[in-house]
Amino acid sequence: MRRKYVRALGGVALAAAMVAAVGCQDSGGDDNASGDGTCGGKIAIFGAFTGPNAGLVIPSLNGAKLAVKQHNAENANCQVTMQEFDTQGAAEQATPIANQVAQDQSFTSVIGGHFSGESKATMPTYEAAGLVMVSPSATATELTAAGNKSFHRVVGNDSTQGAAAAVYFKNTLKSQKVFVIDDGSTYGAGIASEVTKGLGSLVVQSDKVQTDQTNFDATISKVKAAQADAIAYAGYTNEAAPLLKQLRAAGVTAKFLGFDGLYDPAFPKGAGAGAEGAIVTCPCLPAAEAGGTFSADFEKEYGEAPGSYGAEGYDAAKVLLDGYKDGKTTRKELLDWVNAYDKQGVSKYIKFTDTGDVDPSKVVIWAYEIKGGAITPQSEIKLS
Amino acid sequence: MSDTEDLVSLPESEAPTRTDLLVVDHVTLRFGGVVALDDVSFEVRRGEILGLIGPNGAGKTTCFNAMTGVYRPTSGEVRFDGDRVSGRKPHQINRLGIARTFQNIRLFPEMTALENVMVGTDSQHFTSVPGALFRLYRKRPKPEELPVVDSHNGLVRAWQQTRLVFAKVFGISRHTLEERAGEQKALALLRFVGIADRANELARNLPYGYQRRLEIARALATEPKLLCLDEPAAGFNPAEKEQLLKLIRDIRDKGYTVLLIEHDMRLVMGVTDRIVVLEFGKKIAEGTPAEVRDNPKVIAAYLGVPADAS
Amino acid sequence: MTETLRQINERRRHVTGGIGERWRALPKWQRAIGILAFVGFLYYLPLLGIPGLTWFRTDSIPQGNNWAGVLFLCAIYVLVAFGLNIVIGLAGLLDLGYVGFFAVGAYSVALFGSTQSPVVEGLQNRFGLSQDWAVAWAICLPLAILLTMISGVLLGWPTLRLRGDYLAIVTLGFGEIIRIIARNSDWTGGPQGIAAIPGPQGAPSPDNEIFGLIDAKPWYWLVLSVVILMVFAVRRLENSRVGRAWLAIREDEDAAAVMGVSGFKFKLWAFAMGAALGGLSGFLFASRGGFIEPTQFSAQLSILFVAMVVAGGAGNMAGVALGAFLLAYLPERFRDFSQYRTLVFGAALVLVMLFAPQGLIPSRRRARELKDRAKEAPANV
Amino acid sequence: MKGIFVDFDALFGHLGQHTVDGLSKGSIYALVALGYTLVYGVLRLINFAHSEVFMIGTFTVVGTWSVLGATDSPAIGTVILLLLAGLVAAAAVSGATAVAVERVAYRRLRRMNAPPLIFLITAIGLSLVLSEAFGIWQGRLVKGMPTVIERSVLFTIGNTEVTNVQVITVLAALIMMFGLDVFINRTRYGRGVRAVAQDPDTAALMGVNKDRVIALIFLLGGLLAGAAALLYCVRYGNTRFNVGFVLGLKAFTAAVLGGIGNLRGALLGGLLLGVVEVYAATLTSSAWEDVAAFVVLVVVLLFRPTGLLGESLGRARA
Repeated sequence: MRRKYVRALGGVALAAAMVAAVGCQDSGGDDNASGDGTCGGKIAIFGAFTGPNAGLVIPSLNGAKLAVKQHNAENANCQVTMQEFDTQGAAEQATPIANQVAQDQSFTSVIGGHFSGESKATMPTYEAAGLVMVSPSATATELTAAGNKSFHRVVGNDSTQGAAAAVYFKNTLKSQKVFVIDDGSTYGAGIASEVTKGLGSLVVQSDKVQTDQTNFDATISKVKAAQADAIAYAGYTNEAAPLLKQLRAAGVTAKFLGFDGLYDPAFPKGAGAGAEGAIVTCPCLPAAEAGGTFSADFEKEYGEAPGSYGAEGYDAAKVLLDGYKDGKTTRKELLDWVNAYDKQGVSKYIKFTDTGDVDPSKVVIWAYEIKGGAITPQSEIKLS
Repeated sequence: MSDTEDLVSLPESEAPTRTDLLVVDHVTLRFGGVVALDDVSFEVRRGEILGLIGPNGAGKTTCFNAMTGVYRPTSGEVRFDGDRVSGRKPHQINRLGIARTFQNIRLFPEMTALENVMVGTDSQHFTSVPGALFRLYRKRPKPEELPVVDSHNGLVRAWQQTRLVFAKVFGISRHTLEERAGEQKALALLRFVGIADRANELARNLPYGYQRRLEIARALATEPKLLCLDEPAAGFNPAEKEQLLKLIRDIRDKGYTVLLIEHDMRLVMGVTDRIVVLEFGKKIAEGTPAEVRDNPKVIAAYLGVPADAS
Repeated sequence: MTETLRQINERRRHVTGGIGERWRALPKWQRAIGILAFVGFLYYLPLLGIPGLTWFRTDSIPQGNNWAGVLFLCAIYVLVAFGLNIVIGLAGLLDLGYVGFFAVGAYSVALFGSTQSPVVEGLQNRFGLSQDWAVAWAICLPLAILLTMISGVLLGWPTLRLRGDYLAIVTLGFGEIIRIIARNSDWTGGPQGIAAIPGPQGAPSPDNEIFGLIDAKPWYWLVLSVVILMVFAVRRLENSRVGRAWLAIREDEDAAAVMGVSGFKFKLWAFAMGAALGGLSGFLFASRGGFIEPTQFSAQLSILFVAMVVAGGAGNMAGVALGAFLLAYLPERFRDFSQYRTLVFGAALVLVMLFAPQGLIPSRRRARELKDRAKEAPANV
Repeated sequence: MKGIFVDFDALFGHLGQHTVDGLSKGSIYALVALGYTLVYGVLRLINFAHSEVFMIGTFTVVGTWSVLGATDSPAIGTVILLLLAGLVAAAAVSGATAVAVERVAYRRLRRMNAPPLIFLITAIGLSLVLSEAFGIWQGRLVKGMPTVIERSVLFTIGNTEVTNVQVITVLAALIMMFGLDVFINRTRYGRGVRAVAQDPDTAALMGVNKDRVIALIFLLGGLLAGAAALLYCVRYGNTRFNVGFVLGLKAFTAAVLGGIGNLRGALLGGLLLGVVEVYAATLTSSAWEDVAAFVVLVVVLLFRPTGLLGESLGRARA
């Protein structure tokens, strides 16, 4: 009997302790002071740093890291830290991260998202938090069409690239029958519809493959039946490499063109000999063309040439770092800073339009060719 | 529980009553080339205990299955209270008024004895998922249905008072009333078959004899006009058999009609009003126990076969 | 190795069993106070600041996720687990495509509530409505539940006649079909998904003060309240004619039918009720996120849902809730494993099933069932 | 892109070609389906981890070939060597994995006589462990490998081209299928398998070692999965840590379609599923091929609730 009361008392005491603890502060969040007069701050960078498409994102992350490192070395009194958040490229993973960043007042700017889906999912949250986003590689056209005040990108959008690819098909490849394939991702479906628009009646047929698909008999069967002389593939390496390989093994000789999603060293590696001669378009500069000492610095730091979006990642970080250097410390100041940014970057001249796109006249689209298993710059595609 | 109300007896139905409850009308059943039932005809009369007997392989179980809708007769038909039985689903046949037990006991092993019987009351519920969830359809309760206020603890008593007022003002949902009625009926049935002492134990943990009785209680809970018992005495010792005989008689006295399938001649002779004898899928005799016992065909059929073999 | 594990497991069983028995032995009012205190604690959880316990917060680690956001997801999964528990735990039907209902619920509010959805745009054009018109959130709620129930019935109608394993594969297919339709149709927004999904305060905007974009706490409290409401609702079903019929069907469908229980009808009800709960959770999930895309509803998620229910203890609401909470929470708290998350998850699943096959908090029935089965087993090996 | 549109010209214009492509696709489904069917026929449980047994087979082929220094389209002698080595290695490793899966995940549960749901969850857990382990070890990206058999058109009927790889895949699948059939129906071991499938308890009483028989069927399933892995590598030239998931799902669907537990059913189901998928993809788009596969499955099950050929491993011809 006594034990019971002891237990009951214990329960009451526990409840009381909890009620008392409600008074305690929510311990998450602003433990580091921010703002007041000091220089520097914290940047959040999010993207698919692990997972099958990480190969596409890691160079950008490395570029940004390089920029931060250089900045901190040069400005001892204005230190900037950058925290990485891995989304694995999935929108549902990016959303809670956005909450965390938005609520932690020590974060004053964001680099990302790297893919269009995660960007679209988190844009409203960052906008509500007044955080500026600078994306190195999210190219879907619609991202800047919705009037979001927070989103900026240092990369050309899909409509530019889609149009450029259409020009390339018409003028350089002189294709008559183009078979358009996309992977049903936000990115793939978006750019596929842009290139279809650009090609018009040259599109003979189209197909959608699926994420993680490994055998493409049906698609190949269709390509063969359509007797296409060129294939446009909108998607990522994970599906493109086996598809291209199987296309070649099935005796399809049509010219293969992919978009920036394939600007990834893993693509020629995965597709093997089948990739030889394939074209990859990208709104990104060849490393050699990048301004300044970026390429050399990158290679020194990481022991390899900057891959896809390395320069863009560097630029995105640089845009923000310049702001910190200029003494901007609040989210508001940094947002205004980015909106007004007007300077030469390593990948291109950077100046944002009202919608957050980089000035279209400064966007360059390059065609790269797979030669000997490496992605080599071929030529810039001039629109019109 | 109220002793005023007899929850076990079969409620009187208002429909005009026929004498023949179940009619097996020239039923023939063939499986491929094998004739399992050959032009069998008999009827079960209201209020009687009919025994269906025959040596092993005589077609008793086949006949039983044809009657309960498991098999469809090749020709002829089975009528129950004027309705055709074949072609209906098992639960529809149950709702016609036929309930059965299984030769190899098939209870719901992970449910308590009480719950097992309550499953049998399922067809007497009218509320379903919406009724259980929202309980919107409320009735003014009869005095005996009101919550009791009996506690001496002040707090508890206050709570009971609140419930009483609530029930008086808003009534009690039909769902709740049905649940309570089902539970009381199930308890009454458990008492009737004599296993109420272990009502809250899982069926699988009950002793064999209890399980047999539980099956009967569960079948009675469906308020069948006809209760079919498939070898209910299998595995019983003579004392238990005696108790079972009493139970079967009691069931009949409560207004149910009973069809008893049994190997054990002595048991059948002791309890049935009439007996139908099958052999090789044919009916060879029908009549009172005394008539059947003296029937030379039956004696021949059972010759050399000990009467209580099972 | 296995011997040690077995011993640990024995000890665990001893301890947890003891707690359960002592709990049940307490007088009713003490239990009531205990439950109230626990519920109060759940509401307090997102503010968790008790020294020592802050270790449990997911944002106590670098790169950690928002604590209230994680709790919100946990609560959503608990709701899902309740729904799936009706189907698997009570009615004994193996549904491997439960994510389909989750998706239907999410898409209901997205397609009818968002101004950016093709369906709403179509309605606007058809009836000459303004650009800002969309179905209100409060109307989307019953709509979502209705649509998921209908999809549950549509799936169940042809397939519930199939036996267990066949049902498993067909439901798995159903989940995939929903996802593929969402991805490849124009009217669902296709792979781009749908943004601007409304919440209780309308379309997502920085002006929403309570159910806003940033603070997840109010959302967590909302879902927690729904979860508590559903505890009562599901208990009502469990302790009624319906619950008994489900158990009877699970135990012996033929015998139940002979006792007048329409197996098909109640299985359909189980599907519809399970679907409704799945739809409700999908609805809340989409409202909170403000954006959905088809990749969020993969078959892997279905499998995670089943794992929650079975690992927690099928048939027991407390068990499945614990299972759901742990499977949503642990990967977030231990993000450091990052790469190894799924691997550890799989290994944990195997170990739980091998050493506590009836789940972490077994349904009392199931526990006995397994013990008895084990007793019978030697004759069977 | 524009929702569903149905393109009959695309299908009927090259019906023969699509059929051939579908059959060769389906023969790999069939081989993997046999593994599901064997286990189901005897134990009545879905061995969800079988897909990973296949996945491990494909990685074994990759490893073996790279050790042997395979290159694209080598000389004929080398081709035979590579195929044989790949087959032996993949079959051995897959078979061993399958037996290990049974040992680790199932045996204890079998002793406890646990309900099927628990087997399923254990299998799911194990399958996650295996595929993640390879994801971490081998990377998550698709892994290419040399094209060992250069494609060539063997013969042409109308506008239908039949290639050497297609013929090899289908023939190999048929040969293995009938080999298994003979093994189950004509040998002493097969008799044990059938006995356990029909009535485990009686079989045990008659002196059949149930554990041995069960290990044997897992081994057989694993060997076939290894063979399927080799064919897969020859035909598709790539693999990935999660290659098993989708393929396993399809193979299981194929097994159910034909009548799970029925060996010939697995073959029929696999081939049929392959053809249905290619047809559906041609009619609309590849995105809808899974939908078509499942719709066919549901329709078949509605009219034949135990699959096209009915279930049961032992009963059919016992």
